Amino acid sequence: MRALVKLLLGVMGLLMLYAGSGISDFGDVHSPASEHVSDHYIENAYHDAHTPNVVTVMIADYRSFDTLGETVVVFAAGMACFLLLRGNRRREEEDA
Amino acid sequence: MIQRLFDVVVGHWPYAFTVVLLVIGLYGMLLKGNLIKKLIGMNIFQGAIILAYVVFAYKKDGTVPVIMFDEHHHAIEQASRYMNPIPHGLMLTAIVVGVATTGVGLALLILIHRTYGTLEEDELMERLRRDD
Amino acid sequence: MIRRDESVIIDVVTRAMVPIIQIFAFYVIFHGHYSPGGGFQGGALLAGSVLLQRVVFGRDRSQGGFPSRLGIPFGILGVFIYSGTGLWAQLSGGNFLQYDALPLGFDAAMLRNTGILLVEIGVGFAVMGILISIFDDLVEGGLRR
Amino acid sequence: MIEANLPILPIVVLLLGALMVPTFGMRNRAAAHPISLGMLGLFVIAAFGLFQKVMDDGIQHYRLGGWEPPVGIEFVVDLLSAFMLLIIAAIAVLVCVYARVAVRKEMPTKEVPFYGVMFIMLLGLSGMVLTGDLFNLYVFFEVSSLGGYALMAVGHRKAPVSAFRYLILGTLGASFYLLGVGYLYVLTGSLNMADVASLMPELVGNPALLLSITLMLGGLGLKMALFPMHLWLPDAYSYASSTATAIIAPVMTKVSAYVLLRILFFVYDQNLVHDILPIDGVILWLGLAGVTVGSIMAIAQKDAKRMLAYSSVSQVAYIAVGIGLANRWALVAAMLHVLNHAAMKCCLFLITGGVFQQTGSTRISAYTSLGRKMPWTFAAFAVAALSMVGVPPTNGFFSKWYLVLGAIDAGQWVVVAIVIASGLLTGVYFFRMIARIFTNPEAGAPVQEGARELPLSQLAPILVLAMALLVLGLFNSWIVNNVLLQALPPALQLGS
Repeated sequence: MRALVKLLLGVMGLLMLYAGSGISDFGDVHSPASEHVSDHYIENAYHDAHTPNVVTVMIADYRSFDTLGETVVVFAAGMACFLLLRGNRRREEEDA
Repeated sequence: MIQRLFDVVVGHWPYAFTVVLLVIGLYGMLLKGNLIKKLIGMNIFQGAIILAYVVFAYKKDGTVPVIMFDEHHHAIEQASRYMNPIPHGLMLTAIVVGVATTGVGLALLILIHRTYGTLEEDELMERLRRDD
Repeated sequence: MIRRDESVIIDVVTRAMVPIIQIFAFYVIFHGHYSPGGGFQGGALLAGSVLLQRVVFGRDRSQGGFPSRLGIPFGILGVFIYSGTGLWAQLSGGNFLQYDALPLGFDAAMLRNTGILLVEIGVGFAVMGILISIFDDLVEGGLRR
Repeated sequence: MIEANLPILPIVVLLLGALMVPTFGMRNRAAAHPISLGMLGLFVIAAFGLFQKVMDDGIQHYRLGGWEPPVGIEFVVDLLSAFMLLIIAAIAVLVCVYARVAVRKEMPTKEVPFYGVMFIMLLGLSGMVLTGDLFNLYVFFEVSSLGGYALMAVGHRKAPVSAFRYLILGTLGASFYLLGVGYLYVLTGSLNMADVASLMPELVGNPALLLSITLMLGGLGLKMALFPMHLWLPDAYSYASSTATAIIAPVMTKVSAYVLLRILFFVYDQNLVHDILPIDGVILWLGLAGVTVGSIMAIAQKDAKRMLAYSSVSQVAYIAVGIGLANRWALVAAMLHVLNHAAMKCCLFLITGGVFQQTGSTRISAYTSLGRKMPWTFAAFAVAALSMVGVPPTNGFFSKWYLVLGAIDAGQWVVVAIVIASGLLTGVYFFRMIARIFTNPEAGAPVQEGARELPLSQLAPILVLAMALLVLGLFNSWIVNNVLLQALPPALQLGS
């Protein structure tokens, strides 16, 4: 079992390296990733929101729903810890 | 095939490093016997994915995606001068998700330790079997 | 129980550092428009300043800085500020989170600027409250057998 | 105004619910349940309104923040999404009615956070169903997973251990999905599903694209408990509290299956999925293996919840078989089975929860002669069991019927044989249980003397679900013709 998992890990590493031959080179200015939507963000961010930091405009305006989801994830973690670790106390105090 | 892999390691050396990191994280996550170490492996794994995204964002001679101004206070909005902002923004969200998952994982580990008194997987399995 | 060593140096340095960390945290939140930073980073710093007090002074003596019971309410407040901004835009006739529909009387770009600031403050509150709440829950859960 | 904003309304209602439950519940614990019920009622109304709107006006697009699609995030609600959302809403509100007594008995001090986390999980699932953006889907994926881990960790003493294993594997799955999205993003520069799909044809054959689809299959397969990756599921379901299982088991794995369907048929190129990398064949064979293994393992179980958990593995595998066959009737079968299985499993898990509450045991031996003590509950159980086996008047029959039709269309006679054999295996474990429930106890067998019929608030959802199984069976031709055939991917629609 352990040997199988190790083998799978090796295969996965090699596959990922092999997949690297399909993507554009490191630092390529004209890769598809940095031309399609990304250019639109850089060229319009300051005009759209008077905010020089493009990343801020992106996470809080263009894709603000993602950031709402992110806040909900944090909230979910807080509620999860609340559910798991708090709440036994009242019964223990009654026992004591 | 070998030639192609070699090309990747040379042409994409930061990406090749993230692959190594990712495999290390997966190894810790799946094969370590201690539950805390599994959680640490999970963090390494997520860190590797975050680094992979950031590697994809790099542009040669690009700078931080904060708009600069020239001497006449006009914004310089030439896309090739800034790095790709999208992966950075996405990874901010992914980092937060990682933090939240780690928090919940630690809470579960505390519950397990409180009930069974151990976090070593083999001892834990032993105690679980005796619990029936 | 963990024994607490009284150390004047650590106490004094902590007392001096906490306000500085908090001011820097607010700087990170409000200056997120112009330099790397934003709600999450600032909120984490704010939480860090409170957690420093928790670690140095112990749980009971640091309640004056930020009471444990306020953690979840701050999280609720933060999420509410964020979703409230979205709903406000929606009620003013835009789509959800469409900041340029906010009825504040600025031009569209300035409205978006304000909207970004509002949601960043929301994220900051939520992250601060929840990180403290998680820490307190973990400590409390770990102490009880 | 409400009509224009209908697609976002379910999310807003759930978000407000998740905020209101702890706000008012902290002060007064008794407020938590009525608030949850009220907000879930609104959620059902919103989901139904959205479904009606999509039925009338076709696909709904909603631009979040007002930005047009490749720049901003877009909600795309077609019939399939609206159908899934309606299932989630219906299951949620029924389980919430049931939960009033059950949660108070099982975890009296944790009512408030339980309902809060439940809302967060439902929010994540609804977001996954509605969104049209790959990264946004990941965010909601994690929201629902975090809720799921927490809900599954409360219950039996062993629950945290199984929940931790689920957390490690679930995070692995979500991270694989994230990495797959990363490769897609690098190749296309976009995260919008429709935009990525339009850029796909020029990329066919790229090794990074092949890796991305493999990673997504692995990640989603982990979350939907596809055969070799199902190991987390039986422990997690059998040790969680009955309310948590009843809400997680019907919807969580199905929503992952929905995402797999959405990505395979709406994002990736059909040639890529079928010819270059035989992903559909892989899913088909893994599904067939899952059907067989799940059914056989279910027979071997002595614990009712564990038996149902293994049967979940085999039923989810039916959906995978439908996706893997990838023709019109097989996909209809997969989608219909999502609905059927949600209703059947919810009903069965609610009944096991009720029996645990009345007798303190989930072992199958504790069910001896309970049919006389709890007649209504076990009448519903009998209907659900018949439906699981696939006996004609119930809805369980029809999804298998369409699956067999699809398999015959594809010329896959192995699938026909395995579906029929697995129906027989399912019959073995359910008829064995029914026999135990309704006959007199053998001499010396332990009988639960104290067991009484469940209170009305718990009995009502069970009976509603049992009725639904029959009604859905009667009206299945309407569902298939008016909803599912219209919801098929464009390439498989009638007349194309």
